[in-house]
Amino acid sequence: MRRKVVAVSLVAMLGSLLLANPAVAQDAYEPTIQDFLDNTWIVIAAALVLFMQAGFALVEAGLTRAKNVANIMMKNLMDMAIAFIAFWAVGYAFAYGSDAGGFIGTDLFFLQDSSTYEGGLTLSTNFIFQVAFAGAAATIASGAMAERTKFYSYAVFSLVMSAFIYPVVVHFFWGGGIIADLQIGNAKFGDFAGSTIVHSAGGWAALMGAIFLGPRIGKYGPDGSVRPIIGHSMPLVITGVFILFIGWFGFNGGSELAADLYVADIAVTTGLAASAGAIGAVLAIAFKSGKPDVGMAGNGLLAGLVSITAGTGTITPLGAVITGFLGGVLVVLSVLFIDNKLKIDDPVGAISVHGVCGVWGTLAVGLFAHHGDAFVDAAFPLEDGTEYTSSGLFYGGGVNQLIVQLLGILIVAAWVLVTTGLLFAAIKATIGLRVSAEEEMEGLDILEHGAPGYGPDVSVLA
Amino acid sequence: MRRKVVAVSLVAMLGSLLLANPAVAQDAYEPTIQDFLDNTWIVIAAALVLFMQAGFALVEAGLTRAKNVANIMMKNLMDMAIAFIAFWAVGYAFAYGSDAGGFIGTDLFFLQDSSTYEGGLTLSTNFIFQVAFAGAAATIASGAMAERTKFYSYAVFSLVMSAFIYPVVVHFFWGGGIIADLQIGNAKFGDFAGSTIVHSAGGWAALMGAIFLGPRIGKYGPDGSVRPIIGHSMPLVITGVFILFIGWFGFNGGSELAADLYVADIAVTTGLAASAGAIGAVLAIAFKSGKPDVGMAGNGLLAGLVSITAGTGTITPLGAVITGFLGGVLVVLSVLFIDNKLKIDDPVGAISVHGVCGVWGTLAVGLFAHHGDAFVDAAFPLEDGTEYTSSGLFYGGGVNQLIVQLLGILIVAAWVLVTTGLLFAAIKATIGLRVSAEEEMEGLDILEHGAPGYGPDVSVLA
Amino acid sequence: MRRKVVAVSLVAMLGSLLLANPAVAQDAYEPTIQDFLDNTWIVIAAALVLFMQAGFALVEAGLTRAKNVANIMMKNLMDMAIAFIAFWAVGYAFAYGSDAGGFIGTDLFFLQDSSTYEGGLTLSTNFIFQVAFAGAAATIASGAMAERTKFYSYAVFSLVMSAFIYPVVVHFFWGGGIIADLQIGNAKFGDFAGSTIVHSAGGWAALMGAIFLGPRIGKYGPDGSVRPIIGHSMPLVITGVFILFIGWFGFNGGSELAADLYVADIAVTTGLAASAGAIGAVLAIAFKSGKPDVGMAGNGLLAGLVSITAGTGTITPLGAVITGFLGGVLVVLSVLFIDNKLKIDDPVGAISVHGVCGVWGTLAVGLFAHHGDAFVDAAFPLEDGTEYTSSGLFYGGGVNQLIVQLLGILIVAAWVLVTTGLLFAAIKATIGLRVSAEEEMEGLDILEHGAPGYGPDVSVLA
Amino acid sequence: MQLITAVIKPHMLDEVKEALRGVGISGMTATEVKGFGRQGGHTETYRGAEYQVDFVPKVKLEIVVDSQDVGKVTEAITAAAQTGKIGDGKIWVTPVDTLIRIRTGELNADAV
Amino acid sequence: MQLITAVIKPHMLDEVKEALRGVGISGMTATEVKGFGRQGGHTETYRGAEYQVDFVPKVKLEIVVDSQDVGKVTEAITAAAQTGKIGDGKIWVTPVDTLIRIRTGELNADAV
Amino acid sequence: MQLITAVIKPHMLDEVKEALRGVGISGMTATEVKGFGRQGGHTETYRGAEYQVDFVPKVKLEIVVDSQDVGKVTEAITAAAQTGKIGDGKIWVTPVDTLIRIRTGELNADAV
Ligand SMILES: Nc1ncnc2c1ncn2[C@@H]1O[C@H](COP(=O)(O)OP(=O)(O)O)[C@@H](O)[C@H]1O
Ligand SMILES: Nc1ncnc2c1ncn2[C@@H]1O[C@H](COP(=O)(O)OP(=O)(O)O)[C@@H](O)[C@H]1O
Ligand SMILES: Nc1ncnc2c1ncn2[C@@H]1O[C@H](COP(=O)(O)OP(=O)(O)O)[C@@H](O)[C@H]1O
Repeated sequence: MRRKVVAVSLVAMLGSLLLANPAVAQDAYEPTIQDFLDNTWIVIAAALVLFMQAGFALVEAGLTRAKNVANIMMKNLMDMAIAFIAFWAVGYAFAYGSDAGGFIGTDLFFLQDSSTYEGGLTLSTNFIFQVAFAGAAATIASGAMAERTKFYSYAVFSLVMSAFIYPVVVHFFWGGGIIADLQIGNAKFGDFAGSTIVHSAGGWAALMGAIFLGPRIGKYGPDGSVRPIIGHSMPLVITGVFILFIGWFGFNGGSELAADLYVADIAVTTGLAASAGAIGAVLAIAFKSGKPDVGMAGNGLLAGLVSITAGTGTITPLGAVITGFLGGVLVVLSVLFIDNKLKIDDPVGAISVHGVCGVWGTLAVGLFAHHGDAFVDAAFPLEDGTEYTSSGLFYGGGVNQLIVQLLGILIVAAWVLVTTGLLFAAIKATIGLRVSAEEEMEGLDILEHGAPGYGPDVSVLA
Repeated sequence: MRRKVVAVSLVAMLGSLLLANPAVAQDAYEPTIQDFLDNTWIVIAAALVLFMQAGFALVEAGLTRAKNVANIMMKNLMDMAIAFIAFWAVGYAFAYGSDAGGFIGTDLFFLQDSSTYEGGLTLSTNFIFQVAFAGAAATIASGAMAERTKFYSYAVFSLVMSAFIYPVVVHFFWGGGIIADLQIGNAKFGDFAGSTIVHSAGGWAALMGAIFLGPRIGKYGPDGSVRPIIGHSMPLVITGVFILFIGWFGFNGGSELAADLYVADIAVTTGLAASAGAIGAVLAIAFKSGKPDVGMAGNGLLAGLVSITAGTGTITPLGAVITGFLGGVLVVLSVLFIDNKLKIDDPVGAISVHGVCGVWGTLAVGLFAHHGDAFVDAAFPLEDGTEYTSSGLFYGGGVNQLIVQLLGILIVAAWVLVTTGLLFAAIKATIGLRVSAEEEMEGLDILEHGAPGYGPDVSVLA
Repeated sequence: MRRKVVAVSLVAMLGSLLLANPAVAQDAYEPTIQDFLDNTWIVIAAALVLFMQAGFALVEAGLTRAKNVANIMMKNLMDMAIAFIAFWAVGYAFAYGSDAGGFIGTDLFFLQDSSTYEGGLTLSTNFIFQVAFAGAAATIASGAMAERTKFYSYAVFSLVMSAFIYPVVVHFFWGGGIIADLQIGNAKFGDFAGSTIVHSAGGWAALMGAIFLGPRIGKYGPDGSVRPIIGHSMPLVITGVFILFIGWFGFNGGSELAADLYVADIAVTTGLAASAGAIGAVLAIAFKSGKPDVGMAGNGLLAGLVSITAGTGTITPLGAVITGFLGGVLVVLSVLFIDNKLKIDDPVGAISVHGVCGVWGTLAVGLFAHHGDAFVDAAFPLEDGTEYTSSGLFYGGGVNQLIVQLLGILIVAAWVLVTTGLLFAAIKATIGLRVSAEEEMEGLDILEHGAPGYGPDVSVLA
Repeated sequence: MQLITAVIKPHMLDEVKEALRGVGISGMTATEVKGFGRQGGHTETYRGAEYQVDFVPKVKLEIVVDSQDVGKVTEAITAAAQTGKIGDGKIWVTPVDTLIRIRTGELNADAV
Repeated sequence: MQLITAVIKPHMLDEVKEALRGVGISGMTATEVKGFGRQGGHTETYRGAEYQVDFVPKVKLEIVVDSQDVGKVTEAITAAAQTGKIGDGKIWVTPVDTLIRIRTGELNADAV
Repeated sequence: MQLITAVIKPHMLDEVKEALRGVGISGMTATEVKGFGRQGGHTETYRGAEYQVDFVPKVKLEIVVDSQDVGKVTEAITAAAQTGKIGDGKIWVTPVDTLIRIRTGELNADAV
């Protein structure tokens, strides 16, 4: 039922924090049906993205051991809850508030907004969509830090990540900060839905977390031999992958921030890249080890999704298939390299899926950018005077786009690696980051949370 | 593909039951795009709410034992199926049919409608959205009655609940019955999406069911000692919680019954309250028992959702955070009180989550109601002649809103406690309500349904 | 953010494959808000349908043994990935390209389209919705072929199925081919969302697969006795059923291909038929074996959905309840008959749910067709000169509709049985279709994919 | 030393454990087993097909005791595990040559 | 009395059970175990890494019988459990001092 | 022949297995068991309620060996399974009358 206008105008009159209301100030401008459609679509997209949290939880739970299953689910549940409160209080403000030095936002704390609505997405709509991204960025590290991190220490990390570290990354680009200002020739940085801003940011945090924690007991033999620690449930993993897959249609499609005809184009590149990624990973792992590993197939599909996230609006279907396929191959090589060579213990492959493929996907824009999206300008005059070409290297756009993509990637990497590094160091020095060896062996469920994740009537071993 | 108008007008001509069609009579009025948008959004919202049924099933299954897992899933599947048929045949009519004495509806049986469409939601749209609520109301009791109820007896309960008891509650308020008529000063009862109408109603039924059944064997020692019965799968619980969380955006957001800009505001208060609820519950249980219990975190998130359901349209984000947080704390205290003091065995905490927090959320409107929604009038003249204030106590609205909220709560409580009490007594006296002790010990899956919920290749114990 | 028009017009200029872009040519016509709404709704519906893939995976996984769980999940994941690539490259073209002899489409390969957009759904929107159907059609056979099929052989099947066999079926009808041309009197073939085109097609493929494979070891005793092989997880089964249920609102509701008021009518018939199907199956199996089997309840709900898929747009709510209920009863009889009499081993009942009920649902249109939908013309002059009646037999439409339905069913059956028969024969003769007896006994997870689907810390048996 | 092996009904485990504590038993090893016996199994039906389950869940307890304690221990078990219904289970006693406590290497009586 | 312990391949359980019924055995206790032996294990690969699985699933049967029945019982098991492939398993026979039926307190032969 | 039964801490299984290989043991049977003993259990809390868990996970190894090998085998196990912490477990040795290899029917020493 639509409400009396009086309610609206009333709301418009209120200012103080306690009276705050995202619907503030809708009196000036009479919203159009397109406004209603756009906002409704983005709320639906936000719900899809929030659903991804369940996907992350299941993938991580399935790829780790039964004795830690409750802890993993809990971490994914609570970092979403923490992200919601933190992003509402300060995160959204840091990300989208009035710019200060291209670095951080300075207003909109607690969604306080004095401006009047003039069409497009409301503050509430923007918040609900962006907070879902904040939750995702925070939860990526959870998988890499699985099976050995203290619960409260992880909570502190996810609070700082979603309240400050990630919002600043967002501000750098979507908030109109230093990355948004990057320009080389006519090429400006392009990351449509967050291969760099969300996924590589989460990936770098995951890398730092895994390094600070060190590997799980028994993961690497004294002789340096690598010992696989088998995930306890592939059905959980693949169910999670399916959930992430459909959630991604909200993640990428919603990033159009409008209900227009491009949403379907985005859905097509998203689906194709995901599928090509799964196929690429299966072929790569089967080639490497002779067996089509199920968990790797899941990683591959996610790799395809992460890889197309930056270019979903500017890359053609064929470009998406190539980008996704290579992302799938890359994730396999990366997982093996990080595990066997770097000996960094990432139980779920989060660093490879989100970090490495986030970087790849961002670079892919420099190669395959074909038509314009919200950020990439596909048409501009070239030195030789010719016009209207695409900015991607493979379409004659030259290397400018590629270089600017690289710069954006490096800025985000530097920021996240430094800040999370300091954060983990601080946590380690104070409340401690890792559980005791005995607890790790017995499992985190009982010692961190009081009871096993699977009841005594289900025979699972420590 | 859009259909020939002839089809429509044809349909408009048909009357008899066999020829019934919810699309009836769309010839008079030419639907607008806003009509299409509103109806489409509500159908999507209905799908989200229907998905919650899976969430309920998983939460209940995870918090109970493996030997009863098939029975729990089956109960949640079948009460949805039963609700659909029952609500279509009579339930919707009792709820939304022409009012008789403020108590019950008297037409629209089998969705027979002679009126002509004049914009807004069609009968089909209203039905699909409302039937999803009926399923939820019926299934709430399932968790509190878990692990000891005869399947067919439960089916009878859920039939009567969704065909009669719940629809009458709906009629009381949304159907324009006695609760809709409540007024104290200018304050009228407000329950935007059903903290009282859906959740507390389900909670009262759950309470009655648990009392009539008595505790599970071994739950309370002869000496009155309380023995926890560990749920068999936290991954199922938390997956269910995530599903309920995203479903709730349809539950609350859809209750706007239109695709307008308020939907996003509702999504914001919904998400914030859920998150604050999870955090509140974790802090409360950690304070109580020293451990952040995973199942309680899930209960807390649901408690936050139930708590904000009444006020999601009228409470500010900050109000939502407070309401949700207190809901999370409350659910922990309530679960412990009901278990340790009342010694009522509610395996999943349904009475606390839906009953207690349903009441709290409804009262919260009396405290935090800030701007108007479909029911709460935020602006009215006060004795002192001042105007346009909010009706919530904390916004200077006085106690009227709080009192009227309390009255509505009591009416629903009285109706549901009495009717379900009679119903359970009747079932107990006839086909019996509880399985034999031997069956309870062996598990309901084999004796009620013929085979174990987990196959012989999965080692689970009775 | 909406993009600069230059980008669009640029895109419009590009032709070659590498430059292909589904958004091509949106310059001529100025899209209306209805276009935006329609396309957005269909993208959302497509996401719902894609989610069904997770439902199929879980139902199949739960109804089979733990030792094959990873293989089942993997098959469902990969056939979706394969379908995406194959349907993009050639499948969509074969289905919807310019007709050649009523048999197959001949353009739109790789979504290359030279036509200009003139409103309605874009090529991208059509593709994303239709590819989700292709994935479903391919994955249906997976369940019937479970626990004994070589992974790569299954991949080859699903490639050919989604690239050629299924697209041709689509072309026959939705693509404007031979089935679309069928007419008897005024009755034309009606299959709104694919009882025949998607489900029976998948069902016939499932039948052929099960026949070519033969039963699982130990399924039938030497004496011909039937030995049940218990599924390993009912929670997975019912979770999958819930997911399929909500996905079906996209499957049927999206098939309206527009966001109009009929979508809600469709949702109502869909929900009612599903519910009636579950109830019908429970009553039937309880009558047969004395126990309300949980897996059968799930099959029944799906049977109700498959049964209403053809007539969801043309059948009344009451007709839907009858159609769904009979579908639920039918699926039980069919499962028992196929298992006990035909001795064809279909571990999940796919042949019965999709094949048998797909046929029933298509015939039901001939009986219950009441008002017109996109295909069924509900109003036409009868011999006796009377006008405007429904085409369903029970509404005085005579037998024409029934006969034309039967013809369509037979054409699809013949095509799929022959082509999949040849395909399976070819696979068997080359790379082989079935795993070794030893592998089958040990489980496919370890031998096909390298590691168990449940980790060593979860006690499950081979 | 003697090894007492008892196969009992799963839900009697707690009672038996307490009974053993009562007679001064400080250690035992329990295993989930499946038993076949006079109690017989039961019929289940899955998707309409009936099948027989012959093995029913039991718990097996192994207790190494000083030979002189055998009597009181078996009596304690019998008393605690008895429901009187078919399927209560069995106890068998077998000779043990040596018992070693791994932690200390202590032997026999000292190792108990 | 004697205790016959047989470790067999899991999928032979039904055959062995029937064979034992055939020689008049009315009770036995089965346990899921993992065996290490000549049969060796197998290699698995997870996320590209190979690892060795040494223990293979087996079923252990324990049957207390009258000493005079030992021969026919071990023969019955051997005959039924034999596939001829490495890993068929072992049978070992150990002395039992006493067998008690919990339900009745009956001893030895009467308790079987 | 003798049967050596060892109850050890689950995470010591690999070490013990290797130690046994070291002294030429080519076969053994392992069972997941739960142990009750001096080590005691631990308290857990579920939904705010505390409860005691008395049985802790252990692994039971059964090894039938030639009588003359008993000493070295028990020593090997003791050495490998010892952490020095309470709960390391027990080993007990019981007499075996006959050992049969099912595959071949070989007896005793030849059957090992
Ligand atoms: N001869 C036997 N050897 C080993 N275990 C046995 C034997 N007979 C029975 N059992 C075990 O004892 C359990 C109970 O025996 P059963 O014959 O069913 O009832 P009761 O103990 O009353 O005689 C069986 O389930 C089985 O585990
Ligand atoms: N010395 C032993 N003590 C106890 N169990 C043994 C011993 N040797 C073998 N087993 C058990 O017998 C099973 C089969 O033995 P194995 O050597 O693999 O083949 P075979 O039985 O053909 O000799 C092993 O998996 C193990 O469970
Ligand atoms: N008398 C006994 N009979 C059989 N098993 C025993 C006995 N005492 C202990 N055990 C087993 O040995 C394990 C370790 O014993 P415990 O007393 O806890 O420590 P320790 O081995 O250091 O004495 C127990 O968990 C139990 O499985």
